[in-house]
Amino acid sequence: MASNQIMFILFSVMIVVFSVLTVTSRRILRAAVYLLFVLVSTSGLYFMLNYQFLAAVQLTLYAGGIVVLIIFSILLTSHISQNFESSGWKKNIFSAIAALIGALLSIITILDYKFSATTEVAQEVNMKLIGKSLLSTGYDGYVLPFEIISVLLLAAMVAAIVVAKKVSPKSAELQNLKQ
Amino acid sequence: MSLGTFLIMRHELLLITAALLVLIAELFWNPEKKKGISHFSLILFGVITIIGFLPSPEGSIFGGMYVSSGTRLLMKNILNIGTLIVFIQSIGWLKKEENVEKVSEYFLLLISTLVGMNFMISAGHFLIFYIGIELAIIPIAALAAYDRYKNKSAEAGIKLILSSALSSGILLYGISMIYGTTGTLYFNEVAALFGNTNLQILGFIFFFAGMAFKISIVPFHLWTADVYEGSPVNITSYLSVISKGASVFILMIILFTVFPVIIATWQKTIFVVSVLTMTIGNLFAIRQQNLKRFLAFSSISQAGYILLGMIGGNQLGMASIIYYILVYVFSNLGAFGVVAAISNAKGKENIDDYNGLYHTNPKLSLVMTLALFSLAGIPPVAGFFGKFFLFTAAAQKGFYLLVFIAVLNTIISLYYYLLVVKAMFISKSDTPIESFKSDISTRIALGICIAGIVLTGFASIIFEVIRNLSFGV
Amino acid sequence: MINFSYTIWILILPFFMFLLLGLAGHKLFKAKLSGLLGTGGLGIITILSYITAYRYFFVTGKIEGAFQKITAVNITWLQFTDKLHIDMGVLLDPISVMMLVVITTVSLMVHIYSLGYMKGEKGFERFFSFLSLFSFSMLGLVLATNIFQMYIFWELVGVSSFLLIGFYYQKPSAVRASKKAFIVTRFADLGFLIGILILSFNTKTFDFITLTNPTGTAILQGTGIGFLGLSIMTWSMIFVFMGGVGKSAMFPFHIWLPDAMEGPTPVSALIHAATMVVAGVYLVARMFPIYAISAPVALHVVAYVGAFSSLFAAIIACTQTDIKRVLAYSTMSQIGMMMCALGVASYGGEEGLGYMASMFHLFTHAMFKALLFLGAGAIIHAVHSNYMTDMGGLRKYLPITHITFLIACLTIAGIPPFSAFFSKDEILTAAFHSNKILFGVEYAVAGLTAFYMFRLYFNIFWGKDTQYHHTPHEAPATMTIPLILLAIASLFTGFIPFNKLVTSDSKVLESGLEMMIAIPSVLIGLLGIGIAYVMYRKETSIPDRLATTFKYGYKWAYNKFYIDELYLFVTKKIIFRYIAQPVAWFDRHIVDGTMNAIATVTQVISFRIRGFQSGQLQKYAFVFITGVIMLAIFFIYLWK
Amino acid sequence: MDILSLFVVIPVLTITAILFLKDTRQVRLVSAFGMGLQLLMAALLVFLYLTARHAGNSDEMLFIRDYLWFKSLNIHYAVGVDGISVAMIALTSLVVFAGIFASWEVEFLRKEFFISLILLATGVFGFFISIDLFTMFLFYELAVIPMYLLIGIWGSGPKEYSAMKLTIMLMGGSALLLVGLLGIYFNSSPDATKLTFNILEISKVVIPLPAQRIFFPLTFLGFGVLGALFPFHTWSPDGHASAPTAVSMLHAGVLMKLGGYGAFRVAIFLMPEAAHELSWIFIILTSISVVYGAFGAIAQKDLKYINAYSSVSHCGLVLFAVLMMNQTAMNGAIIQMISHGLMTALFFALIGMLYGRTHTRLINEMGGLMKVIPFLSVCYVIAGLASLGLPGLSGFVAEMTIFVGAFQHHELFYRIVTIMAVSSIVITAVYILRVIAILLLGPTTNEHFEHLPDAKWFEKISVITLIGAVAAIGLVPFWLSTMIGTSLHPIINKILALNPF
Amino acid sequence: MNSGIPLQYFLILATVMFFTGVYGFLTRRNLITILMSVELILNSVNINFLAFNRYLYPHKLEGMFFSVFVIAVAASEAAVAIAIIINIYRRFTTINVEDVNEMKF
Repeated sequence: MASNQIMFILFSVMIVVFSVLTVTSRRILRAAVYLLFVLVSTSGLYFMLNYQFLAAVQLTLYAGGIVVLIIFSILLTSHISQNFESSGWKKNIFSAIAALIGALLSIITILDYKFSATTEVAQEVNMKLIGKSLLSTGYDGYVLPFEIISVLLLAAMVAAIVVAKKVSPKSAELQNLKQ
Repeated sequence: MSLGTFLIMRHELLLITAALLVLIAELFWNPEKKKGISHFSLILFGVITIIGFLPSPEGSIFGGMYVSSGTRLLMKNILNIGTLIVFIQSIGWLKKEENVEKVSEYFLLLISTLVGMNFMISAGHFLIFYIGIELAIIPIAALAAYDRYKNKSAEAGIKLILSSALSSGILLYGISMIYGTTGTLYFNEVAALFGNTNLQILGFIFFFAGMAFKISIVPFHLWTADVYEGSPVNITSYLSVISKGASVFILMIILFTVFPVIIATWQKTIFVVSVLTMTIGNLFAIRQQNLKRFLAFSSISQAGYILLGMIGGNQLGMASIIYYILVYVFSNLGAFGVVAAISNAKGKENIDDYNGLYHTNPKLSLVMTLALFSLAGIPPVAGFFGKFFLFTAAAQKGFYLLVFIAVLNTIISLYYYLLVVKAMFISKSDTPIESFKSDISTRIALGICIAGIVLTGFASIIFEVIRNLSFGV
Repeated sequence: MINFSYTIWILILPFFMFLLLGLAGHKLFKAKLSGLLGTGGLGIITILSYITAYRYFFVTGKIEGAFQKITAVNITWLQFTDKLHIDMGVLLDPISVMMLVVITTVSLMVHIYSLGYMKGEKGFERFFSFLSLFSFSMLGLVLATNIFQMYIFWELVGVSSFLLIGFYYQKPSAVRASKKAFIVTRFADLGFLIGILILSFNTKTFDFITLTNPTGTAILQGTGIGFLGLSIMTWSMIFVFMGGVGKSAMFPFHIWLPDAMEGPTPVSALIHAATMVVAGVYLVARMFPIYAISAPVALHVVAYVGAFSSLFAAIIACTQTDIKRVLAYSTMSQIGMMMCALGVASYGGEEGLGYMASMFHLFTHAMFKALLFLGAGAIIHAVHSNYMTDMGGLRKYLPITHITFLIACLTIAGIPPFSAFFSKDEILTAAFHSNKILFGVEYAVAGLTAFYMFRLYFNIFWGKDTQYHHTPHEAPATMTIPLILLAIASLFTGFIPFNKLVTSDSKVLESGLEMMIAIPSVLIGLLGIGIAYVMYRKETSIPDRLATTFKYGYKWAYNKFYIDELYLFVTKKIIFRYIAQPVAWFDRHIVDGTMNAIATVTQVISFRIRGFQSGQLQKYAFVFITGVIMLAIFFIYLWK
Repeated sequence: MDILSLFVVIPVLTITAILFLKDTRQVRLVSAFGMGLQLLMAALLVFLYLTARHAGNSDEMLFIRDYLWFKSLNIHYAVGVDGISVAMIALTSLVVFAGIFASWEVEFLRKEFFISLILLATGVFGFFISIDLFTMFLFYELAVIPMYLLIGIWGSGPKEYSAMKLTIMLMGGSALLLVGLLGIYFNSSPDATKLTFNILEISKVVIPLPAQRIFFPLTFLGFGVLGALFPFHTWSPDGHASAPTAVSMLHAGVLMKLGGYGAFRVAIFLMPEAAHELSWIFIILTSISVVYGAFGAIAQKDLKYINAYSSVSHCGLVLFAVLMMNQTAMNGAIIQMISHGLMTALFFALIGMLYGRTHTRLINEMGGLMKVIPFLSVCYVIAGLASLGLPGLSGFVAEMTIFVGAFQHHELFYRIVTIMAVSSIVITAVYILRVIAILLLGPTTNEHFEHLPDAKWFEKISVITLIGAVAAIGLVPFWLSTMIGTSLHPIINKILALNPF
Repeated sequence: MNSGIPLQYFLILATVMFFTGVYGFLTRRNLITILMSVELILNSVNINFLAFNRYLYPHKLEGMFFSVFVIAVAASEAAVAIAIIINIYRRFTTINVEDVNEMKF
């Protein structure tokens, strides 16, 4: 068994196990940590696939950014050791059935399909190419989405502020009046 | 790439500029001046709307990622008009004390969603499309939760953002299948390489479900009612008209240009979901008391009718959809405008509260009636023409059964629209909504809506223009 | 050739009178003036009719030994197809001209009589306007050039009869009677209409001249095609006859006639004795060539219905105490005889005797029956009661009425030389030569007639001496003059040579008195009178004893053989309760219920599925996911 | 501006004028003026039409005006009339005119009432002048909707329920209709190059039979619902019973005629083959309507219900006759539409006036009104007599034409069914006389009724207009019959060309 | 370099992860864990994109870039979602999804 196969098995087992744990763990903070493991393992896969840049992005943005955000919010909204009662078994079973059927359906359909690789030469993925592509305006250039995403980020920022901004005393007064 | 080519992106650029100007104004204006920020935004947007109608070059830039054509410009203009009306309607609401300190955010976020929609419509690549669609929905989730002191508003926000995240996931999964089987994400290339294999259909259906969510097509519609009810009225009207309209446009474009190969599949799909959508939407609408919720279900069933224009994949279908959306913009905004006016003035949103409204506020009642008749497709208002063309488009391809079901559904819908009319005109009330004078902006907005409702139908030129810009599979 | 186009005024004038008096009568004129106007108008018409009759019969009508059918006026009124169109016109032939005379004469008498009889009644001008309407309709009926015109006026006659019966519209019994008359005859008219439809479908024409041309093609249409064993033509003629049965109050549609006596007495005299009720006879006579040539079976039906009705009515008449009802049954009986006479006749020559007899009897009957009714009116006017039990010994108080009434009774009893002797004799002769059973029936009827008429006569004018609250007094001149005139007519009309004027083929029919028939008929008449004399000349107990002896028979006859009850049962119970109400119920609950159920089901479904909209984000998502998966499975693996 | 469009423009102008009136009293004057003008226009139209025909103009339609509206779908605003439409227009203007006067005393929201009423009339006029299926459909729906408000606001009894039911059921009909119309449209050109909604043009092509088999029933049923075809008639009793006087008049008098007219002009005319093939089904339904409606009327207690069922019966006769598909029967159908329109309007007007006085519509609670209010009572009797087909009034002409025509059908089945239908005349007599007897005749039962006032001047105008028309048709049917008859030729020829009987 | 690991393995892995995320979305009661499930879903999609890109179409970088943007979008989505969740917590004093159902039917 080649080393990459072993790595793949390792990563995939980690991903699957921790994914399942993420969605089943009763302790929310643990779930967040499991998620972190999943994301890290995924970035491992990316390394395997030779997408170092993306793996880095994954680690910093996802693992470093989002998970931290999540953990902060958990801390804001829950007690650390708080246990959540598990959901009703009905819900679990039906959801599991739905997810299983969906997964089976997808897998069967995927396996059914004959993938055919292109014959064109693979491109070496290096930072230069990525940078060029990101700033290119032509075919296969990604400057436009890059720009749009900036708008999105701005908007998201403003949005988050609008929602989460502390209620001003005046508004709070109004709120009291309403309730 | 010359600077001139940016003119092709005129709509988006103008909007981004506007958004930034609003931001700058918010940051640098003094508090006194800030009171004028809503008027400033309004004027800004009005100018943009007008500029939007100026002739514009067409073509595709960024290597085909961004496509501009007459049809797409038209769609953007329609969205602009709708947004303008929403803006005008919201002026009065924004003056309320609890909203004063976040006026500019309101405009900024709405404009940025509009940017997202415009990119979405002009997308020639799934990436642009995806980012556009996210940009179009994420800020709205925040706006849905705009009323920070209201539970319902927060609930609407969370329901919207989580549902939309799930649907994005599904959508992405579909796109990944499409990518995997064709090796490209450019629309025109996908169209050429797409086939009729199981995996591709799977990908298509996942993609379709994601889009169906945005248009609130059954069974992906369940978020709609709650979000519509919980959001501030103006956001609801924006969601129900502009968001939905934009999603319809892009779904139609994608179906027509990217997936013509599997037309048989999506026709069947649309057949099934449109029957479901119309019927379920109507069945739920019958029982609603809250007008926003009521209009939510009504708009679900409207989405079902709209699908009739898509199913044929014909030029007439596209024309009728664009036309219908235009009509729908006026009609639904008219209805929401009245709801907003009354909700903001008296805080009443239930149908029962409208009992005897005609006797105290005849003008509002008339606007509401016309708008509802237009939604129901009653002549001589524009909705009649819109529906007629939709049905014609479906019938052209032989979907008579579907047309029949749709028309039967319009009867159910007529029933509940008439319930509102009944409340306003016929029912008696001991405590009717007192007579009040709505502010000037509301009146202007409603005036525009009424003019649109009445004129869009009779002025055949509008339909002809749209028709000439439309295309089929 | 004399131009007869002026005859159109015979129709226009009464119609104009009707409009004038009906629309503006109560405003423009005083009551009396309205009466005079109506009467005057009718007087003019009468004169016109007489002139016409004279000119037709004695100046110009006869060509080559036969009276021609002359279409004096004919205007297309409504075009259905090229061949089928309703015309409005005037057709002159022996029977129509004869009817013209009958109607105008009797009508004029009634008009004059009514001036006195109806004096001071509320709605005096209304009465005269209705009378004008009736005259118009009746004249139009007899002058009709085509069967559809006849049908139109047939209906109009019906409605004027309805209006006149219900003249006292505040009297519930009158309202009931008018309603009954209208509906019963309407039902019969349905048959008439169906008959017309079938007839016109086969012959493609409505025109009488074309239809009844014995050598034409129309008359032979549909004789072969069978339906339930009878030819189509027979069916159509039976249906047409049904109309006649209704209008002429033959069994089983006779029930309206006695009730119709609720109307003012002059109306009874005019409509329900002399003119309208003989329309059925006239109808059969009008269509006679078809009956005789193409549909003999239908003619048999006519004969038997007529004979049965005459006997049936005569028996009932013997038991009634309301004098107008007695007269009504008498009318029915006499008309039955006419029908029977028509039924035993055939087309042309000697065999056509029955036709002539029937027309003859129609003519004489009109005179004496009008006389009887008007006389009865005078009596009722005097004693304010319809019941012979309230009367008696009136000969002292009402001398003129008494004499004229006696003349009428003698006439109807068939005593020579009164007119009915001749006509009835012809009928019996015709029956005798054709069918012995029918003869026997008619013979018995003749006897019964004499009996019940004199029962009536004796009960009124002789019998017990009743004490009256107000001393009865003779009617005014406006009422007695018509009586006298009609009495004279009854006396002498028998001598009109009908066999030369009105025959089945319009040619002269040689016939004379057959003593073999005449003598027995007079004898049985005298017998009837004799029995009546014994029983009713003085107040005796014989009638009561007879009534108790034949208890059941009497009771049945007194109750008109319960035909009314049968009708009531059919209409109230079956039609109203078992058809109309169930239909209404069905409509409300089943048909409408279905519509409502659709709405309710929609509502219920709407309520039931509300659980989907649970407010639970995760349930929404579940539906979402399930939806995607289902769609995918469905469109990939099931319905690709 | 062509003369036909004026029939739409005048009501619209009237509505506009009413909108700007301050004084609600003037509203009815303006309405009366507008609709009086409309009546004059109708008279003028009849005159012009007859003149043109007399001058030898033998076009299928006269006064055609055609404006392209939606170019891409080839939708036109196209108007034109033949004798049939002219007759229907005349009928409508009469009934509307009478309706305005019958509602003279509406107090509540008077302005809105007259606006809705005239709007309704606009739809009807538009429908009759249209020769383009699209505009026809547009006007059709336009006519239906004001009914909801009219019944809902100014009605009586369970008005909300009735109004909703009526609207929903009629819109249900129009749903069927819409599908039918689209089907016709997409089959209106053999090679699908020049699709059209124009009736005249469509009539020149033969729609493929398989398509006809689908779309004929849809179209016919669609119109049939409005024509109160069994079993889709149940909106009619409730709707009529709850509607205010003028609305009942207009609705029964005119709006229901849209059904018959449409069934004839669209369903039969454009798809004669399928009509011929499938007519037996609808013949059965319509003859059920005829007899069943009449029986239904017998058992009713409410005057309006009686009249509503009677309308079911009479309108059933219209559709029945149309389906017989021969000249005479169709002629009869049109005359019946007009006749029924007039007399039922008369009935409803009178019922409204009686109700306004006695405050009840239950016949059991009334009695002996003839003595108290002779004018109205006599008019009621006349209406009744017209309804039961008395010669000299319009009903007779219509029914006889239908019966004679229907009986000319060459198949025995149709003739037998005709006889069934004929039998309705007796049932009609039964319920009409029953009402007259109970309501008007006999002694006055209720002492409150002793001092009821007789008709006021505006009521008289309303009633006399209608009676005059009923009598005019009844007395001189010839011109009407001929006017319709000549207009039927193209239709009959088309049928005959395909199914030589 | 990935010899011995068929593309299908990656795809199956992604699918399993995807539906695990879906399962989590359907069952977790805490709004934040639901958000975490969403992240799982998005992550699985990224695996798909990259695997496809690497195995089948390595001459372009579309899949990879798509993933980059998905991550960015996911981040902003998460930001807004968390903001709203916090707001929910303020309003409802809970972030249990089953309690957030004031509006229904």
